[in-house]
Amino acid sequence: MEVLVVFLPLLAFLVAGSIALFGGPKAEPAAAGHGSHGHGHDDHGHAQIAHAHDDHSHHISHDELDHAHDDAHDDHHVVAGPPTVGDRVSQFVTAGAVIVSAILSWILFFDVAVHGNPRTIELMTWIQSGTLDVKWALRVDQLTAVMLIVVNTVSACVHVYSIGYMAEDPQKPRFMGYLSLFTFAMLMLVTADNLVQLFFGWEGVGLASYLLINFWYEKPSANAAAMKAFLVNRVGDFGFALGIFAIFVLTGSVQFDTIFAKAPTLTGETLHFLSWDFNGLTIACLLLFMGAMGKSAQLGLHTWLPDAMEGPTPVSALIHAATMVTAGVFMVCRLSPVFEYAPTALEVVTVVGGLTAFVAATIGFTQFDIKRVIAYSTMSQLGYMFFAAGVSAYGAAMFHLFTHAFFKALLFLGAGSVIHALHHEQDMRKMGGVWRKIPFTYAVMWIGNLALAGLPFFAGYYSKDMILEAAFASGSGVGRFAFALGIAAALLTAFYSWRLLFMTFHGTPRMDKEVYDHAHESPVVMLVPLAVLTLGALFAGVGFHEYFVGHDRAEFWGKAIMVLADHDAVEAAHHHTPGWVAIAPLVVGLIGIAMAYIGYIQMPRLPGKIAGTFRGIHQFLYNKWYFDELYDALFTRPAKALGYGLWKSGDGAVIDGVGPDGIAAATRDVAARASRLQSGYVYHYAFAMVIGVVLLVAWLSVFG
Amino acid sequence: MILQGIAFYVFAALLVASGVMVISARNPVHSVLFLILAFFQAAGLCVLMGAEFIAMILVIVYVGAVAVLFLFVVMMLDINFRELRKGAMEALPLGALVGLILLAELAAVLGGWIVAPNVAAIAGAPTPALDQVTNTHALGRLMYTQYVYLFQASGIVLLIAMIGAIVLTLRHRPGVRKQNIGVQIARRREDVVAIRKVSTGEGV
Amino acid sequence: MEIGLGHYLTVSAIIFTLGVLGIFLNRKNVIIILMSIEMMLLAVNLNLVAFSTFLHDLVGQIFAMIILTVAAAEAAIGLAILVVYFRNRGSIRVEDINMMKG
Amino acid sequence: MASWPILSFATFLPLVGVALILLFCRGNSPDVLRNVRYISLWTTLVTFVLTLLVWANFDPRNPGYQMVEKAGWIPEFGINYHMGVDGISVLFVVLSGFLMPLCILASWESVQVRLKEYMIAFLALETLMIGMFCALDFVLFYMFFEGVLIPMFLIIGVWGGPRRVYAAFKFFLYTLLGSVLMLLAILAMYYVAGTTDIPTITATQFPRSMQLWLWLAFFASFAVKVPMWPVHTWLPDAHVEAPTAGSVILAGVLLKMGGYGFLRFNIPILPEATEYFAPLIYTLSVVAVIYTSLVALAQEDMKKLIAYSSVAHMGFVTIGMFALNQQGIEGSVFQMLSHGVVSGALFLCVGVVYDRLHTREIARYGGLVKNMPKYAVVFLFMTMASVGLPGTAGFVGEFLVLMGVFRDNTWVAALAATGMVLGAAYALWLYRRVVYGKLTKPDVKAMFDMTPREIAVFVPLIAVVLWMGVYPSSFLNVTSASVEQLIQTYQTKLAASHAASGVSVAAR
Amino acid sequence: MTAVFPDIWPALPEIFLALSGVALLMLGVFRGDGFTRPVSYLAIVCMLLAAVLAMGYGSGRVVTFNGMFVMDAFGVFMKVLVLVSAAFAVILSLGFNEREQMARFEFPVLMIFATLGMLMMISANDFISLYVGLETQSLALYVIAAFRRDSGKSSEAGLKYFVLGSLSSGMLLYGASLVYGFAGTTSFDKVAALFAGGAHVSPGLVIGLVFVMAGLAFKVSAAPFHMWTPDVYEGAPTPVTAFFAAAPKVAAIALLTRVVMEPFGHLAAQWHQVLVATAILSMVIGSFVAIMQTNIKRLMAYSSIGHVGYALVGLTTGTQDGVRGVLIYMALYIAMNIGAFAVILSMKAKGQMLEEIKDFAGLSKTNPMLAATMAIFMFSMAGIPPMAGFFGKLYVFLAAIAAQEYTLAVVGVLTSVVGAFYYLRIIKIMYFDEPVVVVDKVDDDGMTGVLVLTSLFTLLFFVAPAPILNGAAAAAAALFAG
Repeated sequence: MEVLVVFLPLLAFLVAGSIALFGGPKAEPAAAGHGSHGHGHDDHGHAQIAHAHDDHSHHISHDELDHAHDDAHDDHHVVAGPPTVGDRVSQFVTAGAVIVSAILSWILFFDVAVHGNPRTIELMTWIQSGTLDVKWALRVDQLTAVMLIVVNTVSACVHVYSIGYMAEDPQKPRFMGYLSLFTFAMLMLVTADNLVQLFFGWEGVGLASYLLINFWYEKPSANAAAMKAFLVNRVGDFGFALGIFAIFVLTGSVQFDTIFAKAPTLTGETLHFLSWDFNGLTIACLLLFMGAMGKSAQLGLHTWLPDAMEGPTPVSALIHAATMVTAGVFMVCRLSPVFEYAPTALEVVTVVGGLTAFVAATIGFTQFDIKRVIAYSTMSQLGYMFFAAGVSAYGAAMFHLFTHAFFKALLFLGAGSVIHALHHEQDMRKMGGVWRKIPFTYAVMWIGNLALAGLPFFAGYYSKDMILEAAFASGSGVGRFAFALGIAAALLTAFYSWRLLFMTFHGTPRMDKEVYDHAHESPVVMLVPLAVLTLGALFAGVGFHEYFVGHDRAEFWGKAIMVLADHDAVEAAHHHTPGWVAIAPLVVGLIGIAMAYIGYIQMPRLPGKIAGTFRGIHQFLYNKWYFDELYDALFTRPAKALGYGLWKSGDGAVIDGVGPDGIAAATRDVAARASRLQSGYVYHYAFAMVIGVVLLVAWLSVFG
Repeated sequence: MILQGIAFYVFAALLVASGVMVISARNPVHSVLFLILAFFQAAGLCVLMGAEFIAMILVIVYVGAVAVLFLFVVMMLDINFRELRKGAMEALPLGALVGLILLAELAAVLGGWIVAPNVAAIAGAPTPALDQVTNTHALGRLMYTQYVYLFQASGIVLLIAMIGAIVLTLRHRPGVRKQNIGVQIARRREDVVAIRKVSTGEGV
Repeated sequence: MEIGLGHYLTVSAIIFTLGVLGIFLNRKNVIIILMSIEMMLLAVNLNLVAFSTFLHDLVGQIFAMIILTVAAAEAAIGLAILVVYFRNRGSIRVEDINMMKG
Repeated sequence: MASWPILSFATFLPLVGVALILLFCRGNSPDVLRNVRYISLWTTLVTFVLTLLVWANFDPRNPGYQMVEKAGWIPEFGINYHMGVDGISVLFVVLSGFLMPLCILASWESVQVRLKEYMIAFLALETLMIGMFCALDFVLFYMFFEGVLIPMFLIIGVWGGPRRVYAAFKFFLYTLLGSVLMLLAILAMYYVAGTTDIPTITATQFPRSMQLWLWLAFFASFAVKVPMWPVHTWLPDAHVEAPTAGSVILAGVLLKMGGYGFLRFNIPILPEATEYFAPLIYTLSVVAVIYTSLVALAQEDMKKLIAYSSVAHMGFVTIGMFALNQQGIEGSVFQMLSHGVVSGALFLCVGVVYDRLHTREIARYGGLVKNMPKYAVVFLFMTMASVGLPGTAGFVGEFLVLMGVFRDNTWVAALAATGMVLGAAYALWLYRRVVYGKLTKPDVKAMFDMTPREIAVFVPLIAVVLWMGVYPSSFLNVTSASVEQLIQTYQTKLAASHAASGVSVAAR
Repeated sequence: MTAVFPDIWPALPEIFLALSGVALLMLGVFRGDGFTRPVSYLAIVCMLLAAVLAMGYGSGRVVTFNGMFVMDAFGVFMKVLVLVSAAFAVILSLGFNEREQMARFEFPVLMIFATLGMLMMISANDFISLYVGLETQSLALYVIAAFRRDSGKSSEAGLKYFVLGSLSSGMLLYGASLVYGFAGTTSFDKVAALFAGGAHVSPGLVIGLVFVMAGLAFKVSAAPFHMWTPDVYEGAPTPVTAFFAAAPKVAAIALLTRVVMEPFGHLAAQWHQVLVATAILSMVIGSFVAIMQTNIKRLMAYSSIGHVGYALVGLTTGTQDGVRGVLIYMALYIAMNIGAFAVILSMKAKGQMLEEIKDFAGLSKTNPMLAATMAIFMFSMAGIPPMAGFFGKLYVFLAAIAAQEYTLAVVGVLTSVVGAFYYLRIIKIMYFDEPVVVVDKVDDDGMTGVLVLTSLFTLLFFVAPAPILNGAAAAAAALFAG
C-alpha cells in the first residue's frame, strides 16, 4: 500500500508525460487550427497588456503603474480547442492516481497514526560506499502519515481543480504530468527513511516547482521566477548537504533511526567546521536548517516564493502553499530528536521563524497582486510553524502545517477561481464588487480567511493559538520574542486577509465593463475541490487538535517526534499560560479585520493617504524590504560580472596570455631571432664553429 | 745547434709572414705565391726535424701541384680583383680577437707537454736509427706493409677526387660538334632522305 | 738555445690560427678560403711531423703523408666546385654565397 | 570464459573495423559511405558488447587485476604486453565502449566530408582509449595515452569549427607538454624499479625526495588532461571547435584519463607526495569549481559553457580523490563515469541544434521547447543530471565526493559545495536562454524536433543516467573493493615510510 | 721486420663495395649516361649485398690492418643501417635524377664511394683511418651536393659544404695531431689503454679532444657546428638531401660513439660536458628555428639537427644503455627520415618538384595516401606513440634518466614539444587546409615501395620492436665488451 501511495503518482506522471511528448499530433492542430483565436497570445484579448508586459520583462519595475501591468498579466496563455483524447486520458490518469493515493493515505493515516502502527519498508539499496549506506525506503510513521494525507489530499484537490482551471490550455497533459511528478517527489520526501532520500525528494520537488513555475515558458518573468526558485533553493540545499555530511561525520550514518539513537550521546561532541570547532549537533542542525529555510522561504531565502506565483494558480496552491514549502517544517520536526540536543540551533530556528512571520506580514499588506498577498501570507504562516518548532512545540508546528495546508490551498484555489472568473486578472485594484457573480467562491474565501486569521472554531484558530501559547510558555527569551512578533503578525494577517476580501469582492467594480459582464462562477470540477478543502478549513482544527497537540499527542506521535521533558512547550502551554495570551491572537485578529473594514469599505481613500503620508515606509514594505535589489547587487550582478571578468581577463589575458599563447608567442620570437642568426654567409657559419670550439676549450680549461 | 736555431727562426718567421700575406694580400695571385712561399718554409722546417720525405712531398705535391692548380684556377676565373678587394677585412677586430684567443688556447698547453712514460712501448712504428735506414726508406717500408689500408684508401680518395672534378667541370658544350662514329655508320638512307612529290606549278 | 718541440708547435699553432682567420675574415674571395684551408692542413702536418720527431715514431709522418694526399684531392674537388659555382653565378665573392638562409 | 584474451579483443576490435573500411570501402559513392557508417556502427556495437562482457566477467569482490593478459613484448627491457582491469578501470572500459556507438550515430548525417577518415579516426581512438584503461605496463599505457592525441588532433582539426587549427594545436601541445614530463617520471620509476610493470611498481617504495618530483611530473600530465585550473584553457577551445562526437569523446572519456591517472599512479605509487601535495590539489580544484562556474555563467557559446562546466565537474573529481577515503574516491570515480555520460549527452544536445542551425551562439536560439518538445525534455533531463539532481547520475558522484571531502576538510567541502549553486545557475541559465522564452526567430521556428535516429542516441543515455542515479550500486559495487585496496595500499605505504622517518601520523 | 698479410675478411663489405664501385664506374664509362639506370640498380644491389656481407660477419671483435680497422657487432649494426639507407637513397634518386636531367652514372658511383667512406668510418680504429674514411665520404658528398651543375643553389650548397667541411676536418686533424702528440699514438686501442692505465690527462690532450669532437660534431650536424646543414639540405638535389640526412649521419654518429667510447672512454669527464652543450644546443636550435621555415627541405634539416641532439643525449650518458638508445634512435630515425624524403620527392605538380611547405596544403584531399604516410612520419618524428619515433626517444631518455642527466632529459622533452609544433604544422597544412595545387600521383614503383616499407615500419614498429632493439643492444654491448 505504501508503495502504491508513493508510486502511483510517478506512474501517472510517466503516462501523462508520454502523452505530452508523443501524443503530440493532436495538440498540434489544436494550436495551429484555431485561426480565429490565433496562434500566439498576441491575438488574445490582452494584446496591449502583453506588450507592456514584454517591455518590462527583464527587470522588475518599481513603478506602481507598470507593476500593475506586470502583475495583472499573469495567467495568460494560449487558448486551445476542446480537450483531445490525450488530454482526457492524462487528466483521468493523473487525477485518478492521486485520488486513489489520497484515499489510500487516509487509510494509512488511521492505521499508522491513529492506531500507532509505524513501519518502514526497504525497497532497495541506493548508495553504498564504505560505511555510508543509503537505502531506498518508505518510512511511514505518524509524522509521515500526517504529511501523506496533507500532500495527497491537497494534491488530489488540485489535480481535479486543474482539469477545470487549465481547460483552455493546450498543454494539459504536460501540466497534469508535472503535478503528478511533484506529488511523487513530495511523497518520496515525506516517506524518506534517511537524509539522502529526503534530499532526493527535496530536490525533486524543487525540480517540479521549477517546471511548474515555468509552465508558461514563453513568459520571461516565469522563466526568471523558475530559475530564481531553483537557485535560491539550491542555496538552501548547499547547507542541507553540508548538514547531511556533518551528521554523517558525527553519527556515521544518514539513516534516521541510527542518527536518533546516536544523537543523545553527541551533546558534548565538537565538529571542526571550516576553521573553528563548533558544537557538532548545533552546526549540523544549523546547516540542515539552512536547507529548510530555502525550501520553506524563511527570511533571507524567501525571495523566490512571491515570484513563484508566476506559475498557474493550482501550482501555487499545491506547491507554494500547502505542501512543498512546508517541507522545511517537516524536516525540522522529523529531526526533532536531533534538534532537541542542539538548543542553540533551536533558538536560531525560533528567531528566524518569528522574524519571517512578521516581515512577510508587513510586506503582504501592501501588495496588490492577489496571489502575492496570499504568498506572503504563506511565508508568514511558515514562520509561525518554524518558531513553533523552535520552541520544541513540534506537534504544534505540524498541526499548523496540517490546518494551513487546507485553508491556504483553499485560499489559493479560491483566488484562482476569482482569477478564472475575471479572465486572468490578478491585480486587486482591478477587481471589486464581484461577490454576487461568484458567490460560491466568495463564501469559500471567507471561510479560508477566517481560518487564516484564526477566528475561533476555524482550523487556524487551534493551531495558531497553540503556537503562540507555546512560544510564550516556553519561557525562553527567544520564545517571548517570537510570541511578540507572532502577535504583531496576527494583526497584520487579519488586516491583509480582509483587505484582500474587500478589495476583491466588495466596493465598486474596477475592471473593464466587458470583463465584469463576463465574470462567471467556475465550473463544478473546480468547485468540488474547493468544497473539499473548505471542509478541511472548517474541521481540520477541531477534529485533530486532540491528536496533534492535545492530551493524546504523546500516543499519537509515538516516536516520530521527540521532545525533551524540560522543554516541552506544548505541555507548558496547556498549564502555564496566562489568560491574556490565549485571547490576544483573537483580539488582534478582530482589530485587524476592523481596520480592513474601515480602510477598504468605510473610507476607501484612507489607505492611499496613509501610504502617501508614510511614503518611505510604504515603499520599503511595498518593495519587499528591498531584498531582491539587495541580492541582485550583492550576488547576481557581481557573479555575472566576475564570471565575465574571469573569463576575459583571467582565462583570456592572464592564463592564456602568459600560458599557452604567451609561450607560443615567445617561442616564435626566439625562433625568429635564432633564424636570423642563420645568415647564409659562410664566414658567419665558420665563425660560429670557431667560437664554439673556443668556448668549449675555454670551458674545459677553466672547469674541466 | 746555433745554426739549427737560426734556420728555425728564419723559416718560422718567413712561414708566419707569408701566412699572414696569404690571407691579407690584395691580389689572389699574390696570395697563391705567398702560399707557395709558405710551403717552402714549411718544407724547411720539416727538414730541420729530419722528415726529409715529407719535406720533399710538400714541395713536389703542394708547390708543384696544388699551388699551381690554385694559380691556374685564379687565372682561369678571370675576376676583377680590384673590385673584389674593396671593403675587405671589416670584421677584423672581432675576428682577430677570436683568433688571438684561439691561439692563446693552443699555445697555452704546449708547455705542459710530457711524453707519456711508455711511449716507446706504444709507438706504432718506432723511428729506426737514421744510419740504418733513411727516412724515405723507412716510410716506404711502413706504407706498403703495415699501412697498406691507408694506402689503398688514399687511392680511393684520389679516385673520388678525379671523378668529382670531372663530373663537375666537364661540359659537353652543345655548340661543339663531335664525330660519332656509331651514328655515322648506323645512318640509313630512309632516315635522311625523303622524296616528296611536288606538283608542278604550285611551288613547294 | 735549444729548438724544442714547443717552438714547432707554436709555429704550427700560428699557422693554424691564420688559416682559421682566413676562412672567416675573408669576405670577398672564395679562393682565399681554399688557400686558408691548405694552410690549416699545413699546420697540422707540421704538428704531426714535430710530434713524430720528438716521439721517435714514424706514424706521425705516415699520417702527414696521408693528409697531404687527401689535401690534394680536397683541393681538386674544392676548385672544381668553385668553378661550377662560378659558372652558375659569375662571381666568387663570399658575400654572394647567400641564396639560402634563415 | 576469461581464458580468451577478452581485453585485447575489446581493445583491438575497432582496428578490425578500420581494416574493413580501408579494404572494402573505396570511392565516395553514397553506397560506399553508407557501408562505412554501418561498418563503424557495427564495429563499435560489437566492441561495446565485448566491454559489457568484460564487465560481466568482472568479479567485484576481487580487488586485484582481472582478466590479466601478459605476453612478452620487449622482454630485454622487462616491458610486457600486460593488460588487465580492476574495479577502478573496468567501468571506464565500458564507458568508452558505450559512448562510441552513440558518437557514430551522432555523426551519421552531420559528417559528410571525408567520412572514411572520420570513422577511422574514431575507431582508432576507441582502440587507444580502451587500451589505455586496460594497460598494466607503463610503456603500453603511455603509448595508448599519448596515441589518443593523434586521432583527436585530426578530429578537431579536420572536422572542427572556424578556429579549429588553434584549438587543435592548443589541445595537442598542451597535453603533450604535460605528458612528456610524465614520460620522464615513468623512466625514472623504471630506473628504480627495473620494470615498467604497473603492479610491481605500485608495490615499490620510492624515496620521499624522489616521490615529490615524480608526483609533480605525473601531475603535470594529468592536471592538463583533467583539466585542472589553471591549465584548463585548452578545453573550452577544443570543445568549441571539435565536432559534436569529438566533444563527446573528449568530455566523456579523454578527461577521465587524467583522473584515472591520478588514481592509478599518483596515489598508490607516491603516497608521501600525495599527502604532501593534497592541499595543492584541493586549492586548485576548489578554485576550478568556483572560477570556472563563474566563467561558465558568462559564456555566450553553448559548447563553451558546457566545456567550462566540465572543468568544474572535474574539479569535484580531483577533490574527491584526494580526500583519500572510500566515499571520496568512489565518488570521484562515479563522478567521472556520470560526467562522461552526462556531459557527453549535453554535447550531443548541442549537436542536435547545431546540426539544424549551424551556430552555437546561445542568443541565436530561444523558445525551442515550442517546436522541439522532445529535445527540450532530453536537454532538461541532462541539464538536471549535470546540476546533480538526486535520482540522476550527477548527484551520486557529487554527493559522495563532497561527503568524502567533508570528512577530510570542511573548508574544501563548503567551498566546493558552492559549485552546487553555481552549477545550477549556469546550467539553468543556459537552458532558459536556449529552450524557454518566446519562439520568435524565423529560422529557429523552422527547426524540427529530434529524428528517430537522434532519439535512439539519447534513449540509452537517459536510461544509463537514470540507472546510475537510482541504482548506483551496480557501479559502486564494482569499484568498492579496488578502492578499498587502493586506500589500504596508500595508508600502508604511508605508515611504513612515516615509521621509517620516525614521524607518527594518524591514518586518515 | 716481417710484414704479415693482414686479415682482410672483416673488411669484406668495404672491399666488395670498393671493387663494385670501380666496376660500376667502368661500366658507366663504357656504356655512357644512358646506362645510368642499370648502374643505379646495380649500385643498390651492391649496397644490399654489402649489407648481407656485413651481417654475415657474425660477432666478436677483430682488429686488423695493423690496428687501423676494427669489426664488431657495433660495426655490423651500423654498417647495415648505413648500407640500407644508402640503398634507399639511391632508389629515391632514380626518378628525380631523370626528371631533373641530372641522371648521370657518376651519381650512383659516388654514392657507393661515399658509402664506402662511411663503412670505413664505422670501422675506424685509428685516427688516421678515421680521417681517411671521413674524407672518402666527405669528398664524395661534396661532389654530389653540387651535382646539379646548372643549379645555383646546388653549387652553392656544394661550396658551403665544402668550405665548412674542410674547416671541420682541419679542426679534427689538428685535434688528432694533438692527441697523437700527447698520447703518443693514434691507435684507439692504445689511447684507451693509456688512459685506462690512469695516465695524466694533459691540457693538450683535452684540446685535441675538443677539436676532434668539434670535427665530428660537424659531421653529425650538431650545434653549434650545424650551420651548414639547412643551407646544404635546401640547396642540394633532394635525393642527395635524403641521403645526407640518413646515411652519413648514422656513420658520423657511429664514429663519434666509437671515439668517445673507445679511445676517450676514460675521459668521460672531459667530453661529457662538450656533448651536453652540443646536445642541448642542437635540441633547442633544431626545434625552435624549424618553426620559421617555409621550405620543407630546410625544415627537415632543422629536424635532423634536433634529432641528432636527442641521439647525443643518449651518447652523453656514456653508458651502455645510452649507446643502445643512440643506436635505436638512429635506426628509427633513418627509417622515418627516408620515408619523409620519399614523400617530399613524390611531391610534384605537373612534373615540377614542390619544395615549399605550403605546397602540402590539402594533400590529404588530393592524395590521401601520401598525406597519411607523411602524417605517420611527422607524428613519428614528433615522438608521438605508437609511432616508431617515440621508442627512439624513450630509450634515449631512459638512459639519460638512468645516468641522472635530468637537465638533458627535461630539456629534451620540452624541446620535443616545441618540435612537435612544426611537425604538426605540416600535418595541419596537409589535413586542415584547402588544396592549392594538385599533387601528381606517385607513379614510381620504387618510390611507392619505399613509402610503403618505411611507413609500415614506422607505424608498426611497436608490434615487434625486438629485432632492432636486440640488434642495438648487442651492438652496444660489443662496444663495451672491449
